[in-house]
Amino acid sequence: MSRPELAGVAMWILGGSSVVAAWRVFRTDSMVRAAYWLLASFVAVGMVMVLLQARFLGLVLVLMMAGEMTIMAAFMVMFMMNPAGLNPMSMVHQHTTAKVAGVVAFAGLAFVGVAADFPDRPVDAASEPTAELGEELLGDSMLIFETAGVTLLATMIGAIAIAGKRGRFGNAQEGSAPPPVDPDAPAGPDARPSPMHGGHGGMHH
Amino acid sequence: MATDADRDVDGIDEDAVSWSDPLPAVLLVGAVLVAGAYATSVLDTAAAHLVAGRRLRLGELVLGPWREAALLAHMRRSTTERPDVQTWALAPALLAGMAAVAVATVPLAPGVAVADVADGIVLFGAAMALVMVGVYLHGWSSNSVFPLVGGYRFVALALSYEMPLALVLIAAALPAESLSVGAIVESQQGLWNVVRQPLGLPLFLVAGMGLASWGPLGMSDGTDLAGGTSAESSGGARLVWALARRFVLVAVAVTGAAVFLGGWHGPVLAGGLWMALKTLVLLAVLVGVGHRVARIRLERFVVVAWAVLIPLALIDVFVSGALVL
Amino acid sequence: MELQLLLVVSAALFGIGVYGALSQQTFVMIMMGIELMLNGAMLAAVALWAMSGAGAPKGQLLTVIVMTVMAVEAALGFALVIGIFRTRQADMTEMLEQLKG
Amino acid sequence: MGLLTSAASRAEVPVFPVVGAGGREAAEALWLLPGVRMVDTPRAAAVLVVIGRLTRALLQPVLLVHDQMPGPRATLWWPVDGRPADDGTDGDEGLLAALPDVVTTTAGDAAGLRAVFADLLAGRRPWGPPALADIESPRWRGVGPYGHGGEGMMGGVPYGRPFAEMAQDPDGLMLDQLPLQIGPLFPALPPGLVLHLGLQGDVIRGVTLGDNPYRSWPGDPPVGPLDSVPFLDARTSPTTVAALEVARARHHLRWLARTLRLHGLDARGRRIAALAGGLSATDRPAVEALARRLGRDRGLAGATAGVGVADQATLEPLGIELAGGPVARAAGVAIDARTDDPAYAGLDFEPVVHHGGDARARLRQRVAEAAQALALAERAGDAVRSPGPPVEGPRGPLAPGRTMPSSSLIHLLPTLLDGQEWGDAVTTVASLDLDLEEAAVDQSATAWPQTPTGTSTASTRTP
Repeated sequence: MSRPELAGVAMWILGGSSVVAAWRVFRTDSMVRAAYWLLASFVAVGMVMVLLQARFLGLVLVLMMAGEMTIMAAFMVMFMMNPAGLNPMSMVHQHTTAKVAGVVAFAGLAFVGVAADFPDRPVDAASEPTAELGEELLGDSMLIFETAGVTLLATMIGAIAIAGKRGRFGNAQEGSAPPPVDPDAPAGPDARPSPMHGGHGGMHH
Repeated sequence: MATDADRDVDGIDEDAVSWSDPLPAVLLVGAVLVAGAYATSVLDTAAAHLVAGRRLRLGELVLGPWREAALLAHMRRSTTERPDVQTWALAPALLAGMAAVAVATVPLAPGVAVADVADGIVLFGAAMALVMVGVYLHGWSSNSVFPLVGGYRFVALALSYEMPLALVLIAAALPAESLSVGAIVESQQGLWNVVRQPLGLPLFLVAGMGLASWGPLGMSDGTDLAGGTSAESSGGARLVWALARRFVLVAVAVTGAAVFLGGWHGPVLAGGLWMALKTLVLLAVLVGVGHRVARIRLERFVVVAWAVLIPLALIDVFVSGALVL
Repeated sequence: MELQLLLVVSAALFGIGVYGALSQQTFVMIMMGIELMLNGAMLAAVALWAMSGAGAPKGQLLTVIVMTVMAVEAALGFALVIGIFRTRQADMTEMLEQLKG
Repeated sequence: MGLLTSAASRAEVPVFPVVGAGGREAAEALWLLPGVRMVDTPRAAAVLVVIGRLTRALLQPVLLVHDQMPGPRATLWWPVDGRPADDGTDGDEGLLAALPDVVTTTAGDAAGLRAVFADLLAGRRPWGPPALADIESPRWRGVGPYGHGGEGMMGGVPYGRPFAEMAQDPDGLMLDQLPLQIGPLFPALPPGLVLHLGLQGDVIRGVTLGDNPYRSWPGDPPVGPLDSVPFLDARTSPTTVAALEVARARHHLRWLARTLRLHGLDARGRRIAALAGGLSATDRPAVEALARRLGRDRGLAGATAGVGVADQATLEPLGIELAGGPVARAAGVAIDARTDDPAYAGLDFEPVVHHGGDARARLRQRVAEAAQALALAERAGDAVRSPGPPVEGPRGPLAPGRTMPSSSLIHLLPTLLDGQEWGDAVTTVASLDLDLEEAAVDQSATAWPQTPTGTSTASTRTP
């Protein structure tokens, strides 16, 4: 089998697995499995990108998502300590609406993808996409690159401010008198929902 | 940014990946990993006996690793209450596979690289990020407390050194004007990166030690956690996990030798021998540190990583960039 | 032909993402749905860049921007989950029926 | 015998030790045996070595450890002192009854251990089924509406794990914590220590002490020789000062060796354990050099500095400040029973004191005391100490009618461990140098404020 043919077959397989993995994300009762199915979907897409000559972007996607999904998995275990999983129950709402919306989105986009007549102008096999991307980022599109950088910096600062214990007005748990989840209960710092409030937790892990 | 001329100088292009006959490539990478893992075990035994002040017979030194492997292979595998069996088996495979990917991108001798891809350094970074996933899954999947805690500790540590790791590798790519490991080795003709960027190698080794969960950064499988992620592994599963962790250590040493110690450059000896020698030196350093330095506190390491290692890595990048200009 | 295949795959990823984001109750699961949508978008962008855009550098730039959006979404998402959890012990959308105060 | 088996039978024997009453000394010897490797988990062990005598409360944990070994597995019993097993503890008989193939050898017999291992691998020695086949872990299979052991929203034991409870974490979040019992045979804690705690990630919350297994039944006499024997004997009979001080230095060095192993420095620990084994007053220069080296060791300092701070304010409620001992002296309290001991009058004795009261201060305190003890031994010559005044033991003062040092130190744990990361907690416990057997000596029913009931199942099994 020649190299382009092999790449074509690999693309079929990877594309298919990315969709299967994506579907498994919402079909497992474990949060860790969900996170890593999502990672599998991203890795498959990243490898398709590598096959499509966008090597740098594909690899960076894998690198980034491996970190992010691990944080996600650790996050959910942090909120729910049981390593095995918890009592299963249906964790979906507006199921029909969601299904319909998903199918409509798929059908619409797939129709556009199949029906539209895109010009056949493949990327030049001899080109250096990584180098071109670098030239672009630090050349014509430097402003966009810088904007992205500043956005990320602002996000980091903002995220720490939101998540931190000390907000602008002091300790996040003092004085702000969060309204109770139960509307009938009195408001105030002492009226926080019971730790055993049934809602917390745990359906996924 | 490699120009066409640069790539010709490499003498290695991506078609070195043999699509029609992958067997030699697989054998080469496998041989490097197994030989490296064996060398690691021998060095480890030697260092342990040296530090403990005990006599050591040569036969024990040479055959010890094989005997231990045979014993583990002989022992039964046990299981836990409802483990995630597939994931438990997948984790060591993931580590070994990613170590193989990392070794494949490195030229082991002039013109001998399984896949010296153009973005080799980024590929190494991606592979090492998946190592983190592997260790976490190994801890999580046995459905037991101490392995899970071992997995957590590894993630907390890994998120702290992934950044300096990426930065020093970028700094090493600057003088080569290429992300390919082969080009980085070429760029060290005459002057190794360990001299040009003295901050690079130590930071790289710290991160590498963490990735293999070795020595002072042996958080995931520590004695204080009754073995951490491997606390519930026995028999063959234990052997495979121990091997996979050593493979990662070898991948780190091979990459470190290529990126910072000039790879196959060196007088008199053949390129492949130089590469082997430099890899062994790095393995010896990693193993030696493991027997001399106490396991670090998690909290302290995270502070040091963000307050010291990342700024140092940034300085490394800035200085290297300035030198290239 | 390959381009069409990839666009259908990316549409499927997007559709599953829409389904997940709308049907899930846990914040983190909703984030996963959103990430899947972005995943589909990214695949479509790269496929069009590689097969129809003749490898124009601006095409890759679009993907970089999508990745930035993903990073921002993840960071802010986690921060908001922690923030809400800190004050209300909630990690599901339906616990937040009264979003005021 | 195949090539694989033959190679395997020549490997270092992976051993999991269980320290019964009076077994501490022999456990140190096991660590130093050539061709033997102590492993961190029973899952990696082929031979279980039970050292000393078992109390009733230790029997079931030992059998659990036995069942956790994957096999082929063998169990060795090293009785200590040849004392009969019928003086109030019947754990030994229980062990022999539950595991009929237990091999009894003399403590420290490397050849016997290797022979059992070789026979085991060659198939000449059959290995038995689990000893606790009739005891099941929490029933969960098939229970509840989904057959996974849970019930309702937050009930049951899903997949065999107790439901996590919520509690405040150090960052002010309410997060789940997993209730756990650690011990009595957890290898990174002193033998016999049982802790009930909640685990939030790797952070420890809400620690209570479990029953002391060395005291398995109210009214049982304390069992086995304690590892502070020379000091206990000195309360009632004349001893040479030199012997006492060498014993002190040996005790501290052995503690140091174990602590280094916990910090991932097994080889350095072995070297110090070997030095401690043959210690005499002439080793003073070696110990002083060791103290200097450890003082300069940045890695060890980083691993212990600021961990488990027990300052004077923490110690005072327990009466430790007034009593002395290395833990108090590491917190800056210059009290030592030797100051008022006439036997030390001409020896120019000044108590060593460190400040801060953290694990690092305690480490330096003990190493400095070991060096000082050898210097005292050199100076004391043949001087004999006559009984009467309290003896300064390696953990604190010993006098008839006085609480044993470990008994009071152990009550520091709930305070010190709460909120600590797992590794720091292990460092803290190790730095206190607890001996549960010593604590069992004067443990009365009232001495243990928390007595959870769950741990005494082993006792109820005995006739």
